[in-house]
Amino acid sequence: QAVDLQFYFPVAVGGKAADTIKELTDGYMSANPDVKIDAVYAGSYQDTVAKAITASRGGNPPQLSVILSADMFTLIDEDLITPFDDYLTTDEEKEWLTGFYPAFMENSQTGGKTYGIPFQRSTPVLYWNKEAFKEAGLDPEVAPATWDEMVSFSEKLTKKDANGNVSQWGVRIPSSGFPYWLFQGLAIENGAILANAEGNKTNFDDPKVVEALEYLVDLSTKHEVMAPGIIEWGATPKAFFEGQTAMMWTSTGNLTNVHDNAPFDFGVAMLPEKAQRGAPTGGGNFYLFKGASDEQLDAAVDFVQWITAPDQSAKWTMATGYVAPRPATWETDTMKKYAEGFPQVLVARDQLDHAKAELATYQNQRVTGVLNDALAAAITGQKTAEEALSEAQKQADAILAEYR
Amino acid sequence: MTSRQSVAVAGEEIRLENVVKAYGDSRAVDDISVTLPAGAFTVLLGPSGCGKSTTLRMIAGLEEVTSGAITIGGKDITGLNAARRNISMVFQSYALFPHLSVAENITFGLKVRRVAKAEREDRLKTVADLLGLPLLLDRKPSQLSGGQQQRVALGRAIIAEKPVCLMDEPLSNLDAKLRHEMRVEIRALQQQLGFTMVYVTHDQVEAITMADQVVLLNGGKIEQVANPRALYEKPATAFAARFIGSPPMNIIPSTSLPLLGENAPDVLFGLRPEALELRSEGPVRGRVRTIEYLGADTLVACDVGGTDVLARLPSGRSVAAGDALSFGFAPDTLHIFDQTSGKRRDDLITQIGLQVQSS
Amino acid sequence: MTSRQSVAVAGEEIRLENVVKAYGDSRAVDDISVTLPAGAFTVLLGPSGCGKSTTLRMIAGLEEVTSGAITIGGKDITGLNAARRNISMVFQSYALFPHLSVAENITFGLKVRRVAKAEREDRLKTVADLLGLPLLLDRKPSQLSGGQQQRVALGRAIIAEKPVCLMDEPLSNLDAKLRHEMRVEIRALQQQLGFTMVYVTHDQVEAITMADQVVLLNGGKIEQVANPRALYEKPATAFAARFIGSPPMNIIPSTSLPLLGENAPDVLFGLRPEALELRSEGPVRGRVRTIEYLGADTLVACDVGGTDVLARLPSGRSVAAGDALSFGFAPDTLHIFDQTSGKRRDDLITQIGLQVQSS
Amino acid sequence: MKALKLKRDWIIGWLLLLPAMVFLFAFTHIPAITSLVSSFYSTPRGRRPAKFLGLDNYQRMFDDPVFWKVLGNNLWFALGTIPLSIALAIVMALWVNDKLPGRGFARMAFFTPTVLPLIAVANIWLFFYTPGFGLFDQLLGLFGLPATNWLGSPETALNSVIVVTVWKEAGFFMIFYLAALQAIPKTLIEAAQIEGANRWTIFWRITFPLLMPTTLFVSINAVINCFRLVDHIFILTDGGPDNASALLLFYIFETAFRFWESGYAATLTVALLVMLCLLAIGQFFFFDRKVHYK
Amino acid sequence: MTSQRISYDRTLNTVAAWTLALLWILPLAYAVWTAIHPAAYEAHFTLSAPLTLENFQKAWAAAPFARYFLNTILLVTLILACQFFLCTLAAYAFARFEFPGRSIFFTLVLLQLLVMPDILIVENYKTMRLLDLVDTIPAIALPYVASGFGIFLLRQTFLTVPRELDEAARIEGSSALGVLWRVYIPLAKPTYLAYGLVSVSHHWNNFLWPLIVTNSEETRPVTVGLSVFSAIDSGVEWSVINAATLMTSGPLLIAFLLFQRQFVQSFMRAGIK
Ligand SMILES: Nc1ncnc2c1ncn2[C@@H]1O[C@H](COP(=O)(O)OP(=O)(O)OP(=O)(O)O)[C@@H](O)[C@H]1O
Ligand SMILES: Nc1ncnc2c1ncn2[C@@H]1O[C@H](COP(=O)(O)OP(=O)(O)OP(=O)(O)O)[C@@H](O)[C@H]1O
Ligand SMILES: [Mg+2]
Ligand SMILES: [Mg+2]
Repeated sequence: QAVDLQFYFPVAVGGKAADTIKELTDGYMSANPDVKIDAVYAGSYQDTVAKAITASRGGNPPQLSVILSADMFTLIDEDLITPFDDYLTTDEEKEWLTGFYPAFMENSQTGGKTYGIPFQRSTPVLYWNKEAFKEAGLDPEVAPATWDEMVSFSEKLTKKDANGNVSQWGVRIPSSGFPYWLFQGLAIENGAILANAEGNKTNFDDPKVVEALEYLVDLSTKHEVMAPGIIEWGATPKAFFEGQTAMMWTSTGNLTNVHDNAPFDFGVAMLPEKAQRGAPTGGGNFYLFKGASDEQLDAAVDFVQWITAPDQSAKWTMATGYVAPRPATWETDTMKKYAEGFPQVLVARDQLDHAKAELATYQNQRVTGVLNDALAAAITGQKTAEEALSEAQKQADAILAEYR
Repeated sequence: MTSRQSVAVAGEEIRLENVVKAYGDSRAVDDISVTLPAGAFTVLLGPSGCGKSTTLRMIAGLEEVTSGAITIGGKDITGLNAARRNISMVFQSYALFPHLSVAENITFGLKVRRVAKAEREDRLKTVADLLGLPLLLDRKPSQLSGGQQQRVALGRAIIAEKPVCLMDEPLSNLDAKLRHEMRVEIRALQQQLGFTMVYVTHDQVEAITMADQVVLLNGGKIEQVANPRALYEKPATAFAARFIGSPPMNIIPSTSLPLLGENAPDVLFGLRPEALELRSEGPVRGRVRTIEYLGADTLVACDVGGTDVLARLPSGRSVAAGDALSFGFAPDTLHIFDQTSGKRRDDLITQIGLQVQSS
Repeated sequence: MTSRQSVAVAGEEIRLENVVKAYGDSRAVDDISVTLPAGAFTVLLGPSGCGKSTTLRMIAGLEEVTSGAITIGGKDITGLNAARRNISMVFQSYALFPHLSVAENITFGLKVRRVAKAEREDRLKTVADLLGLPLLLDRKPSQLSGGQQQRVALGRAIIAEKPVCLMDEPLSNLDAKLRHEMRVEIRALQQQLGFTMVYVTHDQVEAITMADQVVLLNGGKIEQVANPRALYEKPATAFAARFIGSPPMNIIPSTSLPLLGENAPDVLFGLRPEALELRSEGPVRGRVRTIEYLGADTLVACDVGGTDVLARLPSGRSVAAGDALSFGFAPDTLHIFDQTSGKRRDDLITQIGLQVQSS
Repeated sequence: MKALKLKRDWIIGWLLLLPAMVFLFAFTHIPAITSLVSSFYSTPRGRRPAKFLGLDNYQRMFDDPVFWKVLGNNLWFALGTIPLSIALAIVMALWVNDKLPGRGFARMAFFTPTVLPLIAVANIWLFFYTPGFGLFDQLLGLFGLPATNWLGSPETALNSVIVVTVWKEAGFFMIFYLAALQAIPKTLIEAAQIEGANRWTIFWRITFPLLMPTTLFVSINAVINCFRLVDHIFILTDGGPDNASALLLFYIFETAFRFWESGYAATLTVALLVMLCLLAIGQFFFFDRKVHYK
Repeated sequence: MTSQRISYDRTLNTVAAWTLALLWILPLAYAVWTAIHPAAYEAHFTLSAPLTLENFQKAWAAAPFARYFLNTILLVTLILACQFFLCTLAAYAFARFEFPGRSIFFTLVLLQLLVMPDILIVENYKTMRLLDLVDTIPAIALPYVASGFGIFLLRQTFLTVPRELDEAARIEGSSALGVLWRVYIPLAKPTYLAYGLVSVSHHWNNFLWPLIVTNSEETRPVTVGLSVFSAIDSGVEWSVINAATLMTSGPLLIAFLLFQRQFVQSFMRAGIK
C-alpha cells in the first residue's frame, strides 16, 4: 500500500529552489507510485527548524526535513531525529554513505552514527572584481593567496577621494547576523578548530583564534582596507556589483546571482591561507524524524538516496548554486559541461579538500550566539579580540558543561 | 390625520409615589407624589433646573429613581427597562440619529417593532404632512435647521401612538406660528387618540392652553397641581402666581402698598399687569420708569413705593417715562399671599375688599 | 453690572450685499442685501428653516458665502477667518465644551486672549450672577439642565464684550420669567455697551420687544426690514402681517367679507384678533367654533363666511361654542393686501373706510 | 426592584462578553498560563524531562547581563518611539482631516506603513541604511558627507531601528486619530473659533482633550508595541552589533526559537508581562477615569 | 474670495504635510522604482532607466500566488467577520453595562494585548491538533478572532456615542442588541473602517503562525509565497522582493484608496444639541 511522507524544506536562495524541489519530488513519485511525498515549504532555515520543533512538540512531526547541518546537536538534544544507519541495511547502502565529501560528513555524524545527509551545502569563497584589479595595477587573473597578500592587494584597491571618503574598499567580509561563519574561515586558515567533534567543547580563546580575529579587526582599523563596523551580509553582493568593494567573501550560494548581475568580469578563488588553506562548510542536511513508522522511514531513506544521486544532484546544483555533495555528481556529463561554461563553480568543490565542519555544538545557537556577540564587540571596537574571545569561551564552557 | 386611526389608544394612568432623585448630595427631584390621570394631558411646568426633565426621564426609565415608586396603568414599573415601558418620547436635545435620514428617524420605532413596510410608509406620510416635513424626508439631521430637527423628533414620537407619550419642551425651537399650530395639533391628537401625555415646558402659555392638569415644580418640589384656570385664577403661592401669566403678576409688599391699614399683618399683594387699569385717584400710584411696546399693548413699569409694578395698557394710550399715574383694579383680581411662607391667604380678601372700596 | 464696564465698546456696522448661500440646488439664503447699523439691535426673524441661522453663520464666518459680500465696520470680511472677525456668538445648539467646567466654558475666550486671571475671575463673577449660575460653576455641561446649558452659552458670549455679538435663539429654552428677565438684561447690556447685536429668533415677542430693527425673512428672502412698531402697524405683506402678533392676524379674503361692494378687486383683509370688538350689527359676523382660555383673555374662533377668524376677548365675557357673534373694528386697524402678490395696498384703505362707515 | 434591574444588566453584560472570553481563554490565557508555569522548570530536552527549579530561572535572569542590556535598550527605544510617533500621528491626522490640497495622496502616504509587511519594508530600509550606496548615504554624499554605517555601529544601530519604528507606528496610529476626529462635533470647533482661538489653541484646549479616549488607547498600544515590534530587527540588525539593538522581545524570541530554551524564555516572558502590566494596565486604570468620553 | 483664505499658516501646514508625506511614501516609492526597473538600477536613480515587468513575472512564478491570494482573502474575511462580531459584543458590554467583574474581565482583555501570540505557538499548535484543524484556514484564524485590540478600540469609541441616542432608541423599543445594531455600530463606522483596515493589513501580512500551522498550498497565505524571496544564502535581490511585496500588498493599497474617503465624511455632525 502507499506510504505517505511529509518533508519540510527551507529555501535560502530565492524562488527557483522551491520549484526544483517540487520538480524532483514529483519525479520521484512518478517513478515510485507507492510513495506519496508531501513536500512542505517551511520558510527560511530558522523558520524550518521552528516549524519542525513546533510540529514535533505538537505531536505531528514530519518524517523528513532539511535543516541546517549545524543544528544536528540541537535536534539530537531535543530527541527529535533518528540516525540513518538503522535504515541502511545492505552493504551497498552502507557504502553509499562514504560517497560524500568528508568535509560535509563532519557535520553529519557524531558518536559513530550518521544523523544528516548533506544536501543543500555551501562554503564561502572569495570573489574579486577583475576590472578593479586591472585599474589598481594588479593582475586581474590572480587572487590573493595569503592573508598578507590580501592586505597588500586591498591597500592598492582601496580608493579614497580628496575628503578621505572611501569610494571603493579593498575587501569585504560581512559580519552581520552570523559573523562566526566567515570568521571560522580565518580561524581554520590559522590552524585553529573552534569546536570538537563531540560538540561539547569550544576553543574560542585559542591564541590562533585570537590572532585570526585581530587580523579581521585590523583590516578596517589598522590597514583601513575594509569598511569599519558591522558589515551587512545581505547587501554584500550588491556592494560588490556597485564597486563599493573590489573583493568579497561570501557563500557559493551567490554564484548564480553574481554571474547574472555583476556588470564586470569577476573571479572566484579559495579563501587565502595563513597556516593553511581552509574554510567552513555550511547549509542544510536531510534529517529523519522520530515518530514515523519503519515503512515511512525506509521510504524516506530511499528518497534521500535517490535525490542525492548524480542526475538529481546535478539538476539541483545547477538550479541553485549549492555544491553537489558527492564527487560522483561532478563526474556526470551534464555537470562537466556546466563547469566548462562556468568554471568558477569548481572552486568551491576544490576548496572542499581544505574545508572543515561548520561550528556546531550542543545548544548550537546559543554557543554561536555567544561567539557572534564577541566578534561584533571586537569588530566595533568595544573590546579587544582577546577579551572578547576569552569571555566568550567562559560563557560557552558554562553552557556546554552539562554535555561533557 | 383623521382617517388614519380608527381605534383609540387607551391611555394609562401614571403615579409617582415619593419619588426622589439625588445627584450626590443635591436632590434634583425631592419627594414628589402625584397622579397623572389616564388619557389626560399633564404639563410639568417650572423654572429652568427645577427637575422637570429629570422627572420625565424617571418616568421614561432612563434615570433610576433614588427612592420611591412609579406605576403606569397600575403596574409598578420602577425597575423596568425603558424599552418595555411602552412609551414614546421627544427629547429636549432632539436625539436624532445622525446616520439616518429624516424618514428613517421617524420610522425607527416602527421598524424596531417590525411594522410592515406599507403601513410604515403610510403613517410616515401622514406624520410628515402634519409636521410639514414632506420635502425633507431624505435629508440627514445635520442638513436641517434647528426647528426642522425638532419637528422630526416630534414625528418620531407621535408616529408610534403609544398609550403614554412624554415630551420635553418639544416646541421650544419653533416659530410662533408653527408653535401655535403644533400646540393645537398635539392637543387634538392627544384628545383624539386618548393617550396619556406628560409634557414638559417652561412656557406657561403652552401649559395653560394645552393642559388638563398642570404640575408646577420649583426646586425639585411640587408647588401646585391644578387645572390651568385654577392655576391662573387661584395660584396657591406667590411663586405660582408669578410663574403663570406673562408679564408676571406684580407682587407688592404691604409696606409699599398700605391697603390694609396701619396695624395689619405684613402680607404680599398680587396684581396682574392686565388687572391694573388707569383710574385717577386709584389706590396704586407710581411714576413711570420704562415703557415696553408689545404690539397690541404697551407694558408700563412704574415705581410704586419702591417696588416695580407692571401694567399692561392698550397701545392707544400715550404715556411717557416720568409721568405720574394711578391705577385701580377690580377687587376680585387681587391676590394675597403670606409674607413668609408665600401661601395664598384668601381669608384676608374680604377684609381688603372692604378697605379698598372704602378708600 | 453697571460698575463693571467703564468704557463702551464701539459697535460696528454690518452690511450684507447680495449674499447667497446655496446647498446643492436649493438656496438657503437667496440674494440678501441689508445693512445692520452700528450699535443697533437687529433681530433676524422668520419661520423655521427660512435661513436665519445660515445668515448668522455667514456673518460669523462659519459658513462660506456662495456669492455676495459681507462687510463689518466697512471692512470686507467675506473671506476672513471666524477667529479674526472679533465677534462673539451664542449657538442654537449651545456648543458647550463638554470637557470643561461651566466656569472654564465661560472664560474660555478670555483665556485665549490672555486676560489676566484676576480680571477673568471678576468678570466671571459678574456674568455668573447675572445669569444665575454661581452655584453651577464647577459642574460639567452634561450635569446641567437644558436651560442651564443655554445660560452658560449666553455667558460665554457676553463676557467678551465684543463690538459685534451674534445670538441664535439664545432664550428658547428658558422659562417665561427668566426669559423676560434675560430679554431686559440683554437689551440693557447691549444699549449700555453699545455693541452691534444680531439676534436670531422665531419669537415675534422677542423681536418686537428687543429690536431696533427687524429683518423678517421668508424662504431665504427678505420680506421686510423695519422697526418693530412699523412691522406691527404697517406689515408690508400678508406674510409679515400673519407672522407678527400672536395669535396671528386674521386674513380674510374679500369674498368672505364683502366690505368693498360688488365689483371691487379681489383683495385680502387683515384684522388682528385684538382689533375685533364685540359690537352688535358689526360688519364681521360669524358663529363660534372653539374657545381657548389664555388667562387674561379668551381666544374665540369664529367661522366668518368660510374663513376662520380669531378674536381676543377679555376673559370676563362668557361665550359658548355655537353662539352667533358680530364684531366691529376701528377703521385704522384694517389692513389690506393684494390677493396675488400679498403686498400691502394702502391705496384702498380710504375707499374702505368710507364704505365701512357708510354701511 | 432596583436589584432586579441590576441583575438583568449583569446577565446581559456577561452574555455579551461570553463568546469573546471563550476565545480569549482558549487561545491566550490558558496557553499563556501553561507556558508561564514552565518558567519554574528547566527546559525539557528530549531525554531529560523538565525538572522543577523554583526561582532558579529568575536568579539566572537577574544575573544575565544580556537581559539588563536589552532592558536598557528597550527603555531607550520606548522613549524614542512613543512620544514621537503619537505626536506625529496626531499631526498627520489633523492634516489629512483638514482641507489640505492633495489630501488623498497624503492620507495614502501616511497609511503605507500599515499596508506594507514589516519584513518587506525592513528590506527596503536596509537598503536606505546601507553604507556607501544606500539611499541615505547617496543623499548625504551629495553634501560631501562621509558614508555612515548606520546599522553596523553600536551608536547608531538602535536609533536607526527607532526611525523605522516611528515610521511604522505613526501612520498606524494616525488611522485611529482620524476616525476619532470625525466624532468631534463641528460646532465645538466653531465656538472656539468665534472665541478667537487660533488653530494652536483650538487644538490644545478643545481637540486634544476631546481626543483623550483615543490617546489613551493609542498610548497604551504604543507602550505595548514598543515591547512587541521586533520583526524588522531580525532583518535590519539581527539585534547586533553585540546586542546593541536587541530588545527584550527579540531576546525572548532568540531564547525560545533559536536557543529553544522554553523555560528561560518563559521566565523572560513573565518579566516582560509584569512590566507591561505595570505600565499599560496601570496606565489604563489611572487615566481611564480622567478621560472625558462624551 | 477663497484665495484670501490661503494664509501664511495654511501654506506652511501644506508644505509640512507634503514634506512628511513624501518622506513617508519613500519606501513605497523605492519599492515601485526597483520593481519596474532591472536589478542594476536598484541603487541608481536615473530617469532614463529602462522599464521592465520581468521582476513581477519572476515573483509571480516563484510561488502559486493565485491560490495564495484566494487563501489570504478567505483568511482575512474570516478573521474580520469573527473579530467584528466578538469584539463588538464585548466592547458594548464594557462600554454600557454595569456588572460585577467588569474591571477584571477588562484587565484580562488588556492582558491579551500584552501577550505576544508568537510566544504561544507551541501551545496553540497543540490545541489545533486536538481540534484536528492543523493545515486549515480556521486554524490560522482562531487564535486571533478575539482581539483585545478590537475590544479596547471599540469600547473607546462606544463610550463617545452620546447617551441620548442610546436612550432614544431604547424608548423606541429597541432591545439591548437592537440599540447596538441600530445606533452604536452605525455611529462607530469610521472606527470599524479603521479597525478593519488595520486588522486586514495585519493578518494579510502575518507570517510565522500561518507558516507553522499550515502545510499545503490550499491553505497558505501570500506571505508564505513572499518569504521565498528572503534569501539568506544569497544576497538581497531588492527588485524581485519589492515586486513581490507590491504584488502582495497591492490589493491592500487599492482597498485603502477606495475606503479612505469614508474616513473623512462626518458621521456625527448634528443630532445632539
Ligand atoms: N448642510 C445643509 N445641507 C442642505 N440644506 C441645509 C443645510 N443646512 C441647512 N439647510 C437648509 O437651509 C435652510 C435654512 O436653514 P437655517 O438653519 O438657516 O434655518 P433657520 O432659519 O435657522 O431655522 P430654525 O428656526 O428652524 O433654526 C433650511 O431649509 C435647511 O433645511
Ligand atoms: N448628571 C447630573 N449631575 C448633577 N446634577 C444634575 C445632573 N443632571 C441634572 N442635574 C441637576 O438637576 C437639576 C434638575 O435638572 P433638570 O434637567 O431636571 O431640569 P429642568 O427642569 O429640565 O430644566 P430646564 O428647563 O432648564 O431643562 C438641575 O439643577 C441640574 O443642574
Ligand atoms: Mg430640561
Ligand atoms: Mg436656526
